[in-house]
Amino acid sequence: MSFWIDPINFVIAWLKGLLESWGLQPGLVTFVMYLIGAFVTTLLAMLLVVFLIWLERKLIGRVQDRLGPNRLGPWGIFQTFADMLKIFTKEHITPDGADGVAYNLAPVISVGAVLMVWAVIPFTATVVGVDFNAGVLYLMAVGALGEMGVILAGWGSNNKYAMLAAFRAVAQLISYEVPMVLALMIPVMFTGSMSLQALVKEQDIWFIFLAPVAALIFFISSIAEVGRTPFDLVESESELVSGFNIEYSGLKFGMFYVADFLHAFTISLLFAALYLGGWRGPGAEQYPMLGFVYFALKTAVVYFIGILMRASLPRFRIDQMMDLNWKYLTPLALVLVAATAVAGKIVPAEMAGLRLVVMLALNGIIFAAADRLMTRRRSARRQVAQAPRPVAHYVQPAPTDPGD
Amino acid sequence: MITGLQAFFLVNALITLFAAVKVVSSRKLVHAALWLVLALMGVAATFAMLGSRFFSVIQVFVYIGAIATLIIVAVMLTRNSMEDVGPQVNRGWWLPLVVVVLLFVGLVVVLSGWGDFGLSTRTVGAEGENVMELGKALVDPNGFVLPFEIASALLLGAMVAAIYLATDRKEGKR
Amino acid sequence: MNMDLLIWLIPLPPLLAFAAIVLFTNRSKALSHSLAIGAAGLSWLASMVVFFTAVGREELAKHPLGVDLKVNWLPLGDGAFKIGVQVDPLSAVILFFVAWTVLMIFVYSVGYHNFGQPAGDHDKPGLPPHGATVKVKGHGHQVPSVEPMYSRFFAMISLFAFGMFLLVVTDNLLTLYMAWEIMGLCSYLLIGFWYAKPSARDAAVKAFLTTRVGDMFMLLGMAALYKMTGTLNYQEILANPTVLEMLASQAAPVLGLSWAGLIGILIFMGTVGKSAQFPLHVWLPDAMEGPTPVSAMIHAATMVSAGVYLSIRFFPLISAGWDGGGALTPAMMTLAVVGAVTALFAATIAVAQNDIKRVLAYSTISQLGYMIAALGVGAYVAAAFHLVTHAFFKALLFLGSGSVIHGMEHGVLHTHQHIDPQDMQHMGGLRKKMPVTFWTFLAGGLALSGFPLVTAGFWSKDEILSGAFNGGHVWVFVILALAALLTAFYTARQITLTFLGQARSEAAEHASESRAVMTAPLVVLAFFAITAGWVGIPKAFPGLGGLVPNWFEEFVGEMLLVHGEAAHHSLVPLITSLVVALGGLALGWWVYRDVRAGQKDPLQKPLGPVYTLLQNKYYFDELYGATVVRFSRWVSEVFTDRWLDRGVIDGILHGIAAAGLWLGGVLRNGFDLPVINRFLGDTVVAGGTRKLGAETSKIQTGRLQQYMLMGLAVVLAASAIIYFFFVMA
Amino acid sequence: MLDDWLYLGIFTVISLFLPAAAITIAALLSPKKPDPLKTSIYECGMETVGETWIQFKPQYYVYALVYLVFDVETIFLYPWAVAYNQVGLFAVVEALLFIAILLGGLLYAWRKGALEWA
Amino acid sequence: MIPISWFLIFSAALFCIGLFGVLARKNTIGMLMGVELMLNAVNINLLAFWAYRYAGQMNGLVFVAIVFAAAAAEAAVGLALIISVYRRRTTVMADELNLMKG
Repeated sequence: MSFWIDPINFVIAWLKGLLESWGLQPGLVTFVMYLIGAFVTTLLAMLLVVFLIWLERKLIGRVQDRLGPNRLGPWGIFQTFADMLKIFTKEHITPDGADGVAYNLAPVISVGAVLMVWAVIPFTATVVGVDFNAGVLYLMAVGALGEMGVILAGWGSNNKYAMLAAFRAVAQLISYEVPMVLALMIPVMFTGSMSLQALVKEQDIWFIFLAPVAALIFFISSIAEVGRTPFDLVESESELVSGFNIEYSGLKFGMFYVADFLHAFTISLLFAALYLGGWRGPGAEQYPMLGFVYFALKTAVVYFIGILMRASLPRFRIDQMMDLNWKYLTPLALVLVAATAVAGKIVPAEMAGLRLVVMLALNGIIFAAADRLMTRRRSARRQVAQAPRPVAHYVQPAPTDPGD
Repeated sequence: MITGLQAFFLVNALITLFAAVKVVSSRKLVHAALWLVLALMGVAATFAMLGSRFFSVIQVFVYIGAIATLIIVAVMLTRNSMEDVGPQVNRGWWLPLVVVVLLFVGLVVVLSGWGDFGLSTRTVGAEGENVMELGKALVDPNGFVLPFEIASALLLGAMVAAIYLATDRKEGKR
Repeated sequence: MNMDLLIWLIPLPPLLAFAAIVLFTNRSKALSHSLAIGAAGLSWLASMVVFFTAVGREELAKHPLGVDLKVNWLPLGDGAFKIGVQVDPLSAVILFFVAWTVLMIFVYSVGYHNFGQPAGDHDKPGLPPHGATVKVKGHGHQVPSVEPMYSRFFAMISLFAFGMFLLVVTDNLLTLYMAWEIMGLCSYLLIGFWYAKPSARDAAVKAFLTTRVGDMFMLLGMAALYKMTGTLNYQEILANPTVLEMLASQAAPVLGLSWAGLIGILIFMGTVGKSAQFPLHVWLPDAMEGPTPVSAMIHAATMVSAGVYLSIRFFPLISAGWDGGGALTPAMMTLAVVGAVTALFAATIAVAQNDIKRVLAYSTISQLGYMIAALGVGAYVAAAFHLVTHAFFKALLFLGSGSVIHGMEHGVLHTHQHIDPQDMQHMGGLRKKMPVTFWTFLAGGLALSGFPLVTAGFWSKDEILSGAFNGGHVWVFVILALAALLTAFYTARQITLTFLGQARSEAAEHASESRAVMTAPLVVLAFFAITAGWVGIPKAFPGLGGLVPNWFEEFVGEMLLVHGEAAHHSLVPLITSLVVALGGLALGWWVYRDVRAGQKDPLQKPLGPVYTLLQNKYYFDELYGATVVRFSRWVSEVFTDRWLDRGVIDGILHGIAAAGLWLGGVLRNGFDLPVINRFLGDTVVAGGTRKLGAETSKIQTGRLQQYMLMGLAVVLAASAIIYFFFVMA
Repeated sequence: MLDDWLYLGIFTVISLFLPAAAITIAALLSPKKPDPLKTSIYECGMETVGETWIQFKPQYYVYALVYLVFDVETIFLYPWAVAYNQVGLFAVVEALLFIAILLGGLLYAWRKGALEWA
Repeated sequence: MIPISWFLIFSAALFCIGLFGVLARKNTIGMLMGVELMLNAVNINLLAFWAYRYAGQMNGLVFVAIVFAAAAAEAAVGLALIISVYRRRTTVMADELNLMKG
């Protein structure tokens, strides 16, 4: 194995050989390797946030016709480090009557729940933390842990507004998990496995083409899961001071911040892996590192779209948000699963081209119908009662009389 | 000699049981709910040790994600009982305790009389359960299609009943 | 696709449509009828595929389609009762006309229920629409309004279609019975569709109960059949000479009949109810209370055909023991008598009716009697043939009459004249106003009266007549010929009164042609009313015979195990049918050629009391009212309620009560007060019990957990005991 | 099999450890000057009135409930989805029935007005 | 490897603790939590027997899935009942809900 073909595995193999040469037991070697792997992955993810914060500030600044951070280092790239230093040294204020364990555990769980997703993501054809055969459900389960973090934060702070906000946030999180689960079911159906690596490998045709509406649902609901614009009711920066994390300060608050950015990036990763073919691309099989690049590019595109949305869309009202979820996305996802299941059986997987066409058409039809229903429902609400119209069969349209 | 796995089992079991005890004895109901979450995590780990990845993950997803959340929400909704003054167990708590201990002893006695009690070889392989086979069995007309459909009917019934109960009748009419 | 599966799927779409309409699309009229028609269309398509496959098969009767795919239905002690489907020549031809007529009805209904019109001003669900006012340039116009329960109607006829298709394709009597009852239910619902009209309600109940009488007998027949043969599958009974012979040779304990005869007659009773044969015919004319042409059509062309279909299906059983030429079996005799009597009797009533639909209703009864009589004399193929042709032209006539009524209603709305739009007395001269309806109605009418050579009715009727004559059953032949004469007469009367001459009311002058969605089915059906006969021209027919192969006879005749002797074709029935058809038509036209408005029926004077008798349908309703209905009332009100319940049972109970009271008094004063209360009560027993109760009721704390605890403790103790004493031991 | 779990376990521990460590370090680094005003509950500058635990509306319960039902549905539908390529049309129809029944529940909640936020 | 007995005893202990919660806890929601613990113990048992003896068969897994569904339904309806009772009587304490007292 050459370094240039698959550097990550090369390093892994080298390390392994090194450890074994020290005379460690094979079990211990595995353990240490896992420890290193996990540590490196999580640390990289955490450090990535520093870059992401800078990137996002810069980009949003550009969108808003500002410069963004521009003082420290080239293009202000060290701004975040300065911020980090500041936040590291700020005082941790624990509010009166806070529930110590819950209060302190909440930020840890929030970050941990996002980091844990990284354990199952296939970065290249050969590098995947663990090719877990219930991977898709693992993602959802980890999401459930994130909810616990929010609840703990809200409850631990001993503040009624934090509590209220936490419950609003939890309502949002759990609501949007429903269409997400359903949207994820469609790739699983096509693949016949819940392992993320298998999902990526199955994507000879990207699932975004086979199931565009499912991809859209997944995208929308994952943005809602992150709680970014237009779903940032949890924070509502321009209206409220903050949400469930109002009583936090210093790095404990910083951790929620980190979790937010990391989560936003993680869902981009997931979207790229689940619907955009992950690391797949020309030559990615032979040169796994190339796959890493493809994956990073795809993720960047998705993340960029997320930032654009954040910069351009107004915020939903909470009832609109709930309506969107329960009265639009969830029924749509259910119907989509049903329709895709039937269509997939009628057009077998062997006829890939036909299947693609059929699926595209089906998605188009369903989306158009859903859109139409949605529009009609909305306009029906607004519609003023009209007088009954005459019937064409018996009544000729009256000729317009200019003298009238 | 205790292997690593066995040690992990013991630690996990102790944590789980401790959490369970806290669930039934915590003063604050919210604490009880949070301990319940921990106990459920322990059970999920136990599932994993038993070789069922699917149900291990599902345990976290459904029990912690949904049922625990539901319980916490319900606690919040009935909250005047939350600042729980006084004992949280009934006065005659020793009687259930005796019964329960008796039950436990009885169970252990009965179980230890079972021939396979010390069984330590598994039939499940390293790859864990086969979710695909489970899926096939669930929709196989000669398999479990009836439980499958009845489960959906059960969920529907639960949903309808719970919504009916939980929403205020005066406001709920439409 | 797999043909077996396809046959299974034929009845399914209407059922799904029914469910979908009832559950989901009830609000949307357009969606409801699209679903219903789409489903009927699918069934139609499948039926056509099956039909033409069946036509192309060799030896279809011996190896029907669809028999390979069966499912277990009822688990029995050993094995299971299997149900399945089969399409043999008979089912195939029935399927053909059912699919066509059902589709046509569905399409027609859209127009009939005024789809696309505004909702009525005062329309309520449960009443026919009364029309709506539309303003055009400030002037109010009355236009027909849409049926308020539009979707419901389509749901019901979809369910009905499901029943009919199921009945046709099934392979056993049990499923047939189920389909039969589904149709019974639908017919009840559809007759009583306008349930706010008392007459419709009564008619629905009447139809339901009357057919139930027949169904009861049929169920008995089924039970007997199952007991004797251990199966209800057609193939295993009707195509199995051993079974038939066994049934024919063993004597049943009733009236000296053989089992075959008894079961045949019992099952035939089902037909009598469903196909409205004498004496259970009374429900059918009243059934015209349903939404005019469509439900009438269901009750006249489709469902009643099911009754005849049953008899035709069971002809091998009914005729078991008959050698094809000699004396008729008792069951066949029953059929022949009932059929012939019904044919003549209903035809006479039809002559004196003025309601356009009632005429057709009685005509239907009469024609069904024809088929039954044909079966009775062994003219199996002729009966099936007439069933098919009749279905087409009677459907046509009913839809045509619906169209006429629709046109008249339009006139009534336009002129605000208060007349019955169904009464032929008020019509006349509609030929110009409603040309399509007229020409198609004419085609149907001529087919009904057996207009020679060109119409379908002629060929089938001629075959029945010749069957009766050549079989040597002259009395049947004479009665049927008379009925045919009357048929031609009242048909001519109807056409003349409705379409020819001058308009006899203002409304008739303003009648207008119906919409294309209504007339198009008429045209399609008219095509079949003319051409359906040409597939069954007898070989021996002078001149034409042999030009076209007698396909129908070859195809359906294959069904028979015992073939009748080759008919030596005689000219007598041919000439008779020519004479009666043409003569009746001419006579009818001549008598009614110029009836003026307000004039009485020209026949009223010469016939006198006979006419009144006919007009009142031989007072059958009154007769039943005075006997059967009154008897049942008496039984329930007087006998059961007053005598049995209140007299005997209450009397006994009251007696016991009084005796108990007396005994109680004696005991109380003599024993209880002194002995028990004084000595035991206050001291030992009651006091002790009270104390015990007070103690134990403490357990009853109302606390869930304590109950659970107690339950658990008991279970635990019991398990421990069981374990130690039984398992360990 | 256990290797997977080992990695996941290590990963979980580390991903919880890392933020915890960061917070601990920060806590050591940061100044500690508690002050009653600082540690009071934030309530837009007002004193906290009444208990912290305010009444919640049952809407939250309904959302959690519907979510629970759909969660449980995944237990049944995900194995079906995994087996989807291996089963016939009939199995798909069964699953459709399952979905339809659930959809019925959703529609009930909808009609009942339980999904309205207000 | 771990013998099956460990799992069985673990699950029996969990079951008994849950049962104690159901029997002794004053708060009805607390009782429900006890029920959840008991159901979890049941699931451990089911999976243990499945893993050690019947891994080839799907019965055990299907049973677990059904227990999940039943637990969900039980929690949903039970909590809704408690909420409904709370609205009427403003209490969720089992010992105060004694309308059925004899």
